[in-house]
Amino acid sequence: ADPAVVYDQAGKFDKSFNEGVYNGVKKYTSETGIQVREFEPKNEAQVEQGLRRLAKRGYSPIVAVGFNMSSAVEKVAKDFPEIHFSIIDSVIDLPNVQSIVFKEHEGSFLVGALAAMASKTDAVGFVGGMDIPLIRKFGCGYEQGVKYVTSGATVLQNMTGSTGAAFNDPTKGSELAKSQFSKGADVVFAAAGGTGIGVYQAAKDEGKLAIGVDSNQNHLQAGTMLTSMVKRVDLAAYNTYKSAADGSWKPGVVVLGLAEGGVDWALDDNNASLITADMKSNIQDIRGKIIAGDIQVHDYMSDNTCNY
Amino acid sequence: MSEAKVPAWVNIALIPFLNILLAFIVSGLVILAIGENPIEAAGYLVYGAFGYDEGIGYTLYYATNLIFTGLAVSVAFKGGLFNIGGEGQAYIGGLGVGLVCLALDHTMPLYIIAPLAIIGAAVFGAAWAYIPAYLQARRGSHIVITTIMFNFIASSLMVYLIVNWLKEDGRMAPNSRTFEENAWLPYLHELLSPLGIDIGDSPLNLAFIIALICCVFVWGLIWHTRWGYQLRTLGTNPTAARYAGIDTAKVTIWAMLISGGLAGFVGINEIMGVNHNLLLNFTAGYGFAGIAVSLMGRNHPIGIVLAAILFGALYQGGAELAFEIPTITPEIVVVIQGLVILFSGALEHMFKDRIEGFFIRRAVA
Amino acid sequence: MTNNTVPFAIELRDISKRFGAVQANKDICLQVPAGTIHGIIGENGAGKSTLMSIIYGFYEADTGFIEVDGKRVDIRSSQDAIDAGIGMVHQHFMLVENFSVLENVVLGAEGGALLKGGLTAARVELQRLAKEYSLDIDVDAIVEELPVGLQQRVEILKALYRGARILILDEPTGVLTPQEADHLFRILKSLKEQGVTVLLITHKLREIMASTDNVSVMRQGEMVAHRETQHTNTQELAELMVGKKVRLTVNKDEAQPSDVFLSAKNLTQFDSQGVKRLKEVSLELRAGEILGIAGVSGNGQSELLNVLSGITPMSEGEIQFAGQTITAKAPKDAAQMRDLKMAHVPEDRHKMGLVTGFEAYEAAVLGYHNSASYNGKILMDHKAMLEECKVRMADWDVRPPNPHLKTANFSGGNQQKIVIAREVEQNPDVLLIGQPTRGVDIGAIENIHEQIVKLRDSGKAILLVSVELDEIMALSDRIIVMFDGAVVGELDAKDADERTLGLMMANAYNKEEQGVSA
Amino acid sequence: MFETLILMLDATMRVSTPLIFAALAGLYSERAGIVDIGLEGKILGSAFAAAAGAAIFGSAWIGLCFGIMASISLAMIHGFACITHRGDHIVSGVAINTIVAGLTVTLSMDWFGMGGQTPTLSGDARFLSITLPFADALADVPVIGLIYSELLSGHNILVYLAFAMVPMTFWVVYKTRFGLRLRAVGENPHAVDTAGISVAFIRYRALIVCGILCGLAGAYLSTAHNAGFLKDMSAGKGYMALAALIFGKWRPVPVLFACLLFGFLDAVAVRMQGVVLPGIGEVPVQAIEVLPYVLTVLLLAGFIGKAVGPKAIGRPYVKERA
Ligand SMILES: Nc1ncnc2c1ncn2[C@@H]1O[C@H](COP(=O)(O)OP(=O)(O)OP(=O)(O)O)[C@@H](O)[C@H]1O
Ligand SMILES: Nc1ncnc2c1ncn2[C@@H]1O[C@H](COP(=O)(O)OP(=O)(O)OP(=O)(O)O)[C@@H](O)[C@H]1O
Ligand SMILES: [Mg+2]
Ligand SMILES: [Mg+2]
Repeated sequence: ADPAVVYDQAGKFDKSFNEGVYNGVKKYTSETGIQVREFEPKNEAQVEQGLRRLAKRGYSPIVAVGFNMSSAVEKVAKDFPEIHFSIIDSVIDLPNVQSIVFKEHEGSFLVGALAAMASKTDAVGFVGGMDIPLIRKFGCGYEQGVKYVTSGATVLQNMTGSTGAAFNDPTKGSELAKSQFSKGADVVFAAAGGTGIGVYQAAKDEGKLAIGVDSNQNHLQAGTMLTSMVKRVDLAAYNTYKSAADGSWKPGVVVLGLAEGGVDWALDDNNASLITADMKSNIQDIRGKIIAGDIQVHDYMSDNTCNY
Repeated sequence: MSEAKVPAWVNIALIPFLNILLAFIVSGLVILAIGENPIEAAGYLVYGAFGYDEGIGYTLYYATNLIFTGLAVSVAFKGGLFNIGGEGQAYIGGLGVGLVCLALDHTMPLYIIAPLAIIGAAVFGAAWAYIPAYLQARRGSHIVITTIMFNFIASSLMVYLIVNWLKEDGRMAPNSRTFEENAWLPYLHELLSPLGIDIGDSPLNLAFIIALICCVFVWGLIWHTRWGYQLRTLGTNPTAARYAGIDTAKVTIWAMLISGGLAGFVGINEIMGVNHNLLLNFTAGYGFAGIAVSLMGRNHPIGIVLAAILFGALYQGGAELAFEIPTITPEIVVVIQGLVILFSGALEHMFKDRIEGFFIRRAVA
Repeated sequence: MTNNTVPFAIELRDISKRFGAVQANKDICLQVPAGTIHGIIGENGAGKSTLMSIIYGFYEADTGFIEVDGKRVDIRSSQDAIDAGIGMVHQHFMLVENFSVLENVVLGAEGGALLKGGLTAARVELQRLAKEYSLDIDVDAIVEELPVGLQQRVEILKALYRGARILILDEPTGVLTPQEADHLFRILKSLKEQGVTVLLITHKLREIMASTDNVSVMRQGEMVAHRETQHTNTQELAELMVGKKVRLTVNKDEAQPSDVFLSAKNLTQFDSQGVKRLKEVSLELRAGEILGIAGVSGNGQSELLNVLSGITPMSEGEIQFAGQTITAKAPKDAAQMRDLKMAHVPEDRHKMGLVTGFEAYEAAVLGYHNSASYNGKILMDHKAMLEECKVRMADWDVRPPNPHLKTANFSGGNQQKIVIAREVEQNPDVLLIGQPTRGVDIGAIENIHEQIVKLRDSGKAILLVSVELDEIMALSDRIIVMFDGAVVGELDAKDADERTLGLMMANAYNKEEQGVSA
Repeated sequence: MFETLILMLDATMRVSTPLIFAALAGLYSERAGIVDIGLEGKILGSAFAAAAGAAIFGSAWIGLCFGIMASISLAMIHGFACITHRGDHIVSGVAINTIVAGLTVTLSMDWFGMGGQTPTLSGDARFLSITLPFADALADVPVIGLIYSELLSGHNILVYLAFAMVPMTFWVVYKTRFGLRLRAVGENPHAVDTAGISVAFIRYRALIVCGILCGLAGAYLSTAHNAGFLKDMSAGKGYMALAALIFGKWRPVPVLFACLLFGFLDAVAVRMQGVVLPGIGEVPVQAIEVLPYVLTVLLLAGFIGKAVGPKAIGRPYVKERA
């Protein structure tokens, strides 16, 4: 069967989460020549409708991007037990659904540590998108990383809003970043989807550093992007299609952390000049410790608190 | 002078048809401009909306919302009031539905919850219309501006309530918990399948029937009650209304209450019929689309049903179209909607004067 | 009066203008010698304002042309008229109310892209004009704060500031107090002395007699007569204005007035601008009589009807009706007055009496829509309404007798029949009736008059407002004359003749009688 | 504390800028008697056109021209409907808003294939901050230095232009012939007509000015404040500007203060998150967000003064007895 993907309402060009999946899709298509059917719903009703339409036409596996789709996927997956679904960022317990979740806290810990090393003011910022546990998980991991390097550092945290629009509000992102800069922060991590664009822009405009999220966003404002906390949704999508093609697709929960290469920090030409050899070796060291379990990063979502 | 010589079908059929035709032609040009074939696109659109059971179900599901908001706009309009607050009233109406369902779904059966939810929708929607109505009637505040403001206030209020009070702890999306199944309005396909009728799996639910009942209700109310008589008098000739001893402020307020209540019923369809939880932005512009529906439908329930189905078809067909031709976004439907409002509302005199002139000249000659 | 060597200040040739079905002006010719004051009179709707608006370029004539100072001018817009030296003071002022006098005066004649220079120049020029014509005014005052008389002065200044040599005034005294009017005429005189030509429209024959050199009469869109003022009199003008109408005779017996059904004491009403529209009007209306209210329209009759019927609240005074005392503090609205058995045929059927978008049978219950006979438990009883409407249409000879026809599509006369039938058939104790036969054909007039008398004879009271003197005299048992919002005279119908009433309506009766003829 | 305030005012300036442009745009239109709830659509349309132009030609100035042209075109549609065809102003405004909401996404999808966005703009394709002379040198001077270097310096040119537009508008509206006629035509078009001036022509010109200003507002959003177009990026700013216009009672300077107030509330809302006020507790951000709308309703209801608009507003002009 042909594979398919349903993006969430931010659309596949959100420069971040959905775009990551899109990159995976592209990669798969260019490698195998198999077209992946894409669908971008406009409203809640269309999410389910789109899933259903794809399922009816026999597309499988269908990758659903984002926790917003969990209830729709659950309904449709029940109605089409022979179709395989993979949902990213949410867990659904059905025999034909694969749930892919990430250890965002581990990746965030890494970039937090890096932020602390790069900061001259010992104050760093975090701009979250929508105020949901998932985003708090980023923030909590980040904070732990910062404190691990500089225990006395200040971590300013702001959420953009409490609705889906918070992932798509660069104006507000830029205002939030500017307010954090004015309070002394000189590195800011945006885990805010499209809102991040405004954060990076503000950093660029004010000559401060920013950290990207989800995709490798280092190229967006080369020179002031310290790094990106990559969450390899592209890999997740790519692997789903690959495994479905070779028959190794399995339902159940797939957890992708540092060890699995599901999350990481990004180093490329765009930020090479910002990362000293020292910093690099330090980070690789910390990275190793997390993978080895020497550093335990607290997962906000395990108890909905950030006590570590 | 002019009217008697113009046949009735010109006003109720020909002119709306030309308006929508022009809207479609311009939209066709847009599609052409982005390098797609408008004819092919129209084919997908029509097939998606009417070509198969499920598509029809979706069309009617969208139409349900539009019937509610279209009726809402038209009731106010009959009284000479322009209610562009349908969006906010629908939103708050949904809050009423959601609160009833959340409060009772553990303890009560559907046949108790449903009527209470309907009342909840009407009362909350009406309450949201009350303040602009009161301010218009008693203090002369322009209802258009106040209803716009109330749309924004509704939207902030709902975010506040849902995020801070109604959201389940630990849940990602800003939704309330999902209602128990006994607070779900039955889907029509579920109701009909025991009768051996298969209409495909779509979100079309009992709210559609409620919408049709509302049409009859509005029709009776406007054309067959004293109150409707007073409303129409006020809407067409306020001086005559005062001459007739009609309490214009009271009629104004009631017109808006009914209008708001009708808009609130969108919540029945969306919250109780389809989403089964209280969520953000479920109104998705239906309140504004209701303006187009009521303009197209010439403010008459039958016209509104037809216009709502037309727009419902555009929504559903548009989604289908976007699915089949990814370069065409579903927003093309929004463009068509806007063009319909432009041609049948703002530019109504452009065609009307000319066509009526033509018929008058023909009648004279 | 015609002197062919001197060109006329203004000459109209065969001007026609049609609004839809209304022929507002038909082949109008008019010659106005320079430096004269030329009066134009005519009944309401005769087409005077339309004609003046054509001269001023506000409307374009369908046919005909205009000559100014002997030269044909093409007036397509007000700017063309201004350029031709024509200025106009409209019946309804064309002022921007929240502007200062100065700003109003310079509007359209600013003399440059920036205001400053223009305003300064205007200030100087206005001072000159004020001196020359005793048109004093505070140029920095905000127009809406000025009394009406001064607002009119602003209009005149506007025209003069633009160098008008021909000044049109459309019913300028309609809104003025007698003193203000006198002042206006002094101004007009001094303008005339400066060579300005004045076209003066008015209903008031006294003013024509007092201040014009020539007068033209319009009737139903046509120019029917020209006279030199010194060779005519009010009697002749009144006849010309009204035309040779069939003398209407209504067969009616002597009235048998009995109890007072309605009495009003010192009714006073201010409009939303605070202008006093009704001035301490007192009257008594008895069972079995028709009380006629004569007067030029706009002298408070409409306000009186609206206050009596509860449509507009009174400001001061008291009404006794059906055992109730109605005051400003204890008002009754139109519906309550109806419940007390007062019916009201409004003067303007389109604005008030009907909802033209309704079908006839619906319009036929306006005001009585709550009555039990038209209503079932919940719904209105359309069948009963239709049945009744059919019967009425037959009784009152409404044509076409189709209760489903939109009210707008009936002719004026038939619309009127629908309204009158509705009110009379309620069998009210008191019927207020305004302009009952405006635009109604002779046959129908007779029928309507008969019905009114029949109602009287059944012991009801009728208050009749009409600008048609014939009608007032034919129907009324007693006549009250209103002028400027007040009752200026009362007489028995037997003593009334057209001349007396005409003079009273112009508030010139006593003066004339005493030989103080203006 | 002082520094926080300065920084908050600094943000206020940035956030208010599109409101000021748009509210002044509305001022021209509404003073001429044309109700304009289409401000929103014009801002959005211009934001898209400006970003598209800037992305294609790599110049913010070219983008600005595109934005202004798009906005003027929309204003002309409004004029065609409301002035030439005596259509309902509100219906026309709703139509324009709806069309633009759909069309911007459709076109950007086609032109850039990025789901209703334009490419991210950088360099010359954006209006960048201007540092006023001596700003850095003065930065350390107490009080004045901070005000100058943080608050006044470091904005892009459109911000300064927006503030300059206020005295400019004041001058145009109250000191020029055009302004006099503009005000007159919104109060009593009959007076204007009988003064020999074309009502339609003035109203069309007012709408052109309105279009230009909305064009600036939109271009600011997509090429100055942000670096590219996003769907629905006007996010109600047009309506907020309308509220500010009413709040400022259709007069330039009070309108400026209304915009600044609304902008300040916005800037505060960003910084109020989770702040606990003594005695009140945590203020919900939404409560601050709705303040402009609530204030406008209160004003309209006459509770805080009465907002009386131009008298002839919203009524099509027909030659008739007044
Ligand atoms: N708007 C209209 N549309 C169609 N027919 C109309 C309209 N107005 C009037 N009519 C019809 O045209 C005819 C003439 O109407 P009009 O008002 O000119 O009559 P009229 O000669 O003035 O009669 P009356 O003396 O009763 O006023 C009538 O039969 C009327 O029904
Ligand atoms: N703009 C218009 N549209 C349609 N009909 C009009 C218009 N203006 C005037 N009329 C009609 O033309 C006729 C002449 O009106 P006009 O105003 O010239 O009368 P008038 O002699 O000035 O009356 P009045 O004494 O009441 O001012 C009337 O029947 C009127 O209804
Ligand atoms: Mg007149
Ligand atoms: Mg007639």
